[in-house]
Amino acid sequence: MTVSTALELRNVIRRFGTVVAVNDVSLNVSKGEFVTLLGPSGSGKTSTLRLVGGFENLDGGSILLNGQRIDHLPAYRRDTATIFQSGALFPHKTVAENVAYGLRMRNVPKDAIMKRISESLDIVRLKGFEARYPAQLSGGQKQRVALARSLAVRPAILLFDEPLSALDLSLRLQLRAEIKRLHDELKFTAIYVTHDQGEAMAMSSRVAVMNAGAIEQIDKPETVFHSPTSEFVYTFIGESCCLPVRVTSAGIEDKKGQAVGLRLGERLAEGECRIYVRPSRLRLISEAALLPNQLTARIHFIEFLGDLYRYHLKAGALELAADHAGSIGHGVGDEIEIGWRNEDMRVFR
Amino acid sequence: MKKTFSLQKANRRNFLKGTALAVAMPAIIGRACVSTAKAAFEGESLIAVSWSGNYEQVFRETIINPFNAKYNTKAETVGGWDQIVSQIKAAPADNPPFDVTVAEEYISSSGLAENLYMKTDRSKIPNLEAVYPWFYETRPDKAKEYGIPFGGGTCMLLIRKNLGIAPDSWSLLWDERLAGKTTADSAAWWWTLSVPAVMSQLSPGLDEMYDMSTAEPLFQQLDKLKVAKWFKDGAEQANLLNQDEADAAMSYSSDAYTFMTQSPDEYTVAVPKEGASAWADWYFKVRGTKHNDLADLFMNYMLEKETQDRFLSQSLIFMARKDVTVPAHWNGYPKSNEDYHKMFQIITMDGWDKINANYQAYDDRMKQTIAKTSG
Amino acid sequence: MTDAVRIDDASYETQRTAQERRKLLAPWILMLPALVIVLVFFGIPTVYMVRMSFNLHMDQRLYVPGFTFEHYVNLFSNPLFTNAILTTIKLALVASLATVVIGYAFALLVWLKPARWRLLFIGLALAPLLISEIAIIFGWWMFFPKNGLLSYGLLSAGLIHEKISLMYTEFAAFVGLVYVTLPYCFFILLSIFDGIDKRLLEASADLGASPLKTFREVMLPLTWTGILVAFSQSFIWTMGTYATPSALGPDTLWTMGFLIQEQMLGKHNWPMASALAVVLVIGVAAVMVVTRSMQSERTSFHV
Amino acid sequence: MSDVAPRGAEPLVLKVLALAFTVFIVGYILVPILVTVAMSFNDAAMIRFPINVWSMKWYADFFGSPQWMDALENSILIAIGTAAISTTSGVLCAWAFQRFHIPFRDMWYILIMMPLFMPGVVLGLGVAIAFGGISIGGYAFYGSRELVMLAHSLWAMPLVFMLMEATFKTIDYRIVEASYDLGGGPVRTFFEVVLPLVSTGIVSSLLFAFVISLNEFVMALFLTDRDTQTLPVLMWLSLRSAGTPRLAVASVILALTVFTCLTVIMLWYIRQLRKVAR
Repeated sequence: MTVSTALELRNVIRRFGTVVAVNDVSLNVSKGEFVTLLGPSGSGKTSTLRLVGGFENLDGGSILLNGQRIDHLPAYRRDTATIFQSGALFPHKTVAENVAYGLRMRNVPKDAIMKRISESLDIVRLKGFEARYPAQLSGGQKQRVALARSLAVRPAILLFDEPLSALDLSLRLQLRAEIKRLHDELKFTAIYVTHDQGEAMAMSSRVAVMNAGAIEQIDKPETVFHSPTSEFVYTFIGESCCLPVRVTSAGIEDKKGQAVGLRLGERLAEGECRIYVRPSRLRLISEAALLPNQLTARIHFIEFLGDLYRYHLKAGALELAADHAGSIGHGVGDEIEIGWRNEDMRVFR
Repeated sequence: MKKTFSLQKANRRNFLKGTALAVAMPAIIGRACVSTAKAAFEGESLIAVSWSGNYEQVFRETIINPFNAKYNTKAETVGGWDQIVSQIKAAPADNPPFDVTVAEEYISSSGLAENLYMKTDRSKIPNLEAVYPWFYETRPDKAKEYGIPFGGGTCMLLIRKNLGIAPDSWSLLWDERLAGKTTADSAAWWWTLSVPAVMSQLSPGLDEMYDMSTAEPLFQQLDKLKVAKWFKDGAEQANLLNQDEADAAMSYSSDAYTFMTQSPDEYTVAVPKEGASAWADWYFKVRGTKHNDLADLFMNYMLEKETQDRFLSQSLIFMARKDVTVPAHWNGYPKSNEDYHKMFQIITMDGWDKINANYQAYDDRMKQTIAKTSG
Repeated sequence: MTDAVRIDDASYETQRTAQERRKLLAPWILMLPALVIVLVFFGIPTVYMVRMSFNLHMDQRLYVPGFTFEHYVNLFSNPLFTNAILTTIKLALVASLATVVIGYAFALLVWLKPARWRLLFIGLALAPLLISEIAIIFGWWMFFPKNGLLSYGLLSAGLIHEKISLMYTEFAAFVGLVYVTLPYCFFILLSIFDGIDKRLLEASADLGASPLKTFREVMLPLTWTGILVAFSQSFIWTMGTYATPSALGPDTLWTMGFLIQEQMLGKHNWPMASALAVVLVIGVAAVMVVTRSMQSERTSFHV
Repeated sequence: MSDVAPRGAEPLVLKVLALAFTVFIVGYILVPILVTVAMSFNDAAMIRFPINVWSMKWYADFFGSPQWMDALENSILIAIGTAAISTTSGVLCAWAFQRFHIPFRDMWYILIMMPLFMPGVVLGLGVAIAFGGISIGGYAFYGSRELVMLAHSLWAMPLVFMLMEATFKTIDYRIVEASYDLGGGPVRTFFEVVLPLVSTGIVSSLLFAFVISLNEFVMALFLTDRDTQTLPVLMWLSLRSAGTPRLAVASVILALTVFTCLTVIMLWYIRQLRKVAR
């Protein structure tokens, strides 16, 4: 444990009946760090966050905030502040009253409250909205008020519970950048829960990928993206194609036992395995010929994605997709060559 | 603000009670001295239960108000009927809901069985001297020491005038001309049952009512009634008549008086020639009353000639005093103790003891009658 | 801040147990006032009543302390009481059925009408709740009989030539009973309707279903549990009401509520009245248990 | 083609039916009210139609009678007390049900709801017998307004509880969590966030409890004394003898008391709604 550790989870366990929602999770968050919990729904990320916030009871392990054990404290005695998915603004209070709420609960003097309201609203660029009621705000504005409300109490850690998931795409991108900017400016400590890897990559100091109640990998976004340590992380981050194959002494077969035209640069051990490649890293036709790994496949259909064309390909029972800028001059039914580099391929058994 | 006011009222009452006791001692011993009594009971309150309805109104106007004016007291009356006994019984023994209650024989009987009333010190009620002995002659010994007789009510026959039928016999209730147009009491069914008992001269008084075997023929007589609808209380009776649902009714003195005064041209009322079943209105001090002396004063006041005259002038009941002035609207008011005996057949307290021993059987039988006689 | 983390296990434990005790105690502290009211002012009188139902009734007294099953035996052997039990159940069944039908139609109407009518209708539906039962009885009393408003109105309009009366009929009793229970039914059903997406109707019509078919295929299944709950609520309610049917209905409409009142006040037979009350309350409790289980099914169905 | 005709015809039939039903239901609910109001202006002593002479005679009679006015005052005081007691206890209890895990939940639920379905005469007599003799600090319980309030709460509190249990289910629980999260303890959260969120429910609860108490007469009959007798008790006693238009007046006054409260509350509610809604 170092001086700069803000939050520490030690072997945290949370059960709902027979389901283990959080399974022996340990995590350190340093001061000023922005850690994202990323995972599909049901992976335990929200439960973990709610345990930190004090909305759920721990079934095992401990939680420390600034070196003090807090897992026995109720939510209102923890120095955390949550930004909820829906904003969870108090509908009967004005924007200013919402922001002032946490300060009043902490018995901050009145003039100091006034000052902090204006500061906080300034930060989230909502000056002049003080007297409005939440019903008079747009979705994005609501979330910004929620952010201001949480920032105003200057908590030891900010907890974001999928705050952008209810917004539409453009607003989401806008607010995402805003949170990023605020973090750069204010250097607050935060845990951010999301299932959107774009958000996770864009904002985080570190990303913790969660699966089935446990953290599969935690590291910088780039590392998680480029060097996933597990099959789950690899498949969850970024797009990927899976080629389930059997390696025999005779060559490589698909699941049905038919030989496929797959030629690999490195020899694989015999037996069943899954080869993963990302559509963006596949090269087609002439570009493919230079690469160590190659596959002959038939074009199944073609999607136009704007900047790219996505070619859906079939080789025996194997299916994969490859992106290519511009047309390659081949149509549906044509057989083409695909190639990729060794470092763009992962094999899991 | 109201709250503090009522608290003040209570305090003042307690205070007055204290001073009343201290200051008024000689007055109470000396009794009957009006000017001292006035000072003694000033501001003290007393609640007397009278029958609900018109009776209550007349009671307030002719007794309560003049009494308060005379003694500067705060006497009040509330109406009551079948809940009286239960109400006293349910209340704590030392804090009854009212101080004085009206009671006919049934309420007397069940209240006495439960020890809910207090004995009367005759020496404090000098006016008892002027009362018809009939009241005491129709009471069993066990009850004679309790309460005072004030008057009494009787069953009456009421018929709509425009039918041109004079209410001179109870048999009219069975008359073809009134078939499907009569009404009688199904809640206090004993009065209804007493009608055929009054008509039959088989046994003295209403004695045949008191045994299930001899009452059966009376019930069979009732089975032949053709009622429009039975009534359960005074309001229903009034509604049946007012709404033209019924043209004739077995009614009671005070209800009948209401009909007579409210619509003098509409109904004709009388005690038929056979006489009528009746009850005596006794007034009891309720056990645990905190206004014992005032209650005595009040009960004596109820028996004063002016009081009785005032009440009689606005009612169709018969009074306890012998020397009352009979108003013009009261045709055939009894003139002597013998007249009382001839005209009024009381359901006696002894009778009540017998009926009550078999109450459920009577009630079941009456419900059969009701089932048989209603559509 | 602190350089090393110090976890004082003992103080943590005491804090934690204190916190947990607080958490365990909290609901009971919150429930305390309600429980005091119920346990003290309902529990104790109920115990008295149950005890009372085993007392003797003799000598013109309201009750005589003792122990007998006589009143319960009487209750289930005397045709007066057994018939009253049947009458009560029958009356409650039919009245609740009528209440549910009218309440359903009313709630449907309010649900389908534009929102600006809504407040007005809700105010209307509240009216029977807000008016004293005496006033309601009194009102129908002046409407149904020969000299009532109905007869007078029809006569003045020349629709009839002789005064008519609907007073003191089972119909009048039903009209009064339904009037009293309608609001409860209405609000339960309205809340169910409010949980339904109105676009379902359009979708169904879009698929070519006639309104009747839409009702049968879409609305009825969606509101079915609500109907059951509304029905049982009305049923419980009508079981206990006695003043309205007894004042408006025919002579022979003897319900349990009426007999309790009669035994208690008129006949001064407190033990019998108590026995009747005990049986009535057990019946009501049984219906409530069933309703409660239906309600939990409903919520689990929705979630 | 063939399905076009019935599609056009059926809505018409439905429209007519809906209109007929609207007329029916409005009439049904208003009839006893209007009849009573009309009758209260009858000059005659008897309640029957037609009304030949209209007057305010019975209103003058009502307001001139100290007995009836005292009763009205008692009724209102008791109703206010009942509303306060039953709303407080019912709301807290419903919140406990919403917020916490309670062992034997259904059993408590039924226990709390039971009194609502007990006949008034049983409750009234039972409470009178059980508590009639008790006095606290020299203050006799029997006949006190407080005892009647508590007895009326036996009906009002379960209703409040039922209403609030449903109301609490409608609030977005995350808003409550947000309050905890910002440091609001359970008590402050309850008063600052939860109560305002369910203000309509609270107001309805107050109103219902007030109305139930204002209209109840059987329990009050057994628990009141000379100083605390309520208006419906007097009405009930006079209904048992001949009915006069005074009863209609009393009904109208009772109803007016309720409707005045309702109007005030409605106005408040609409103002509140304007503030919070878009």
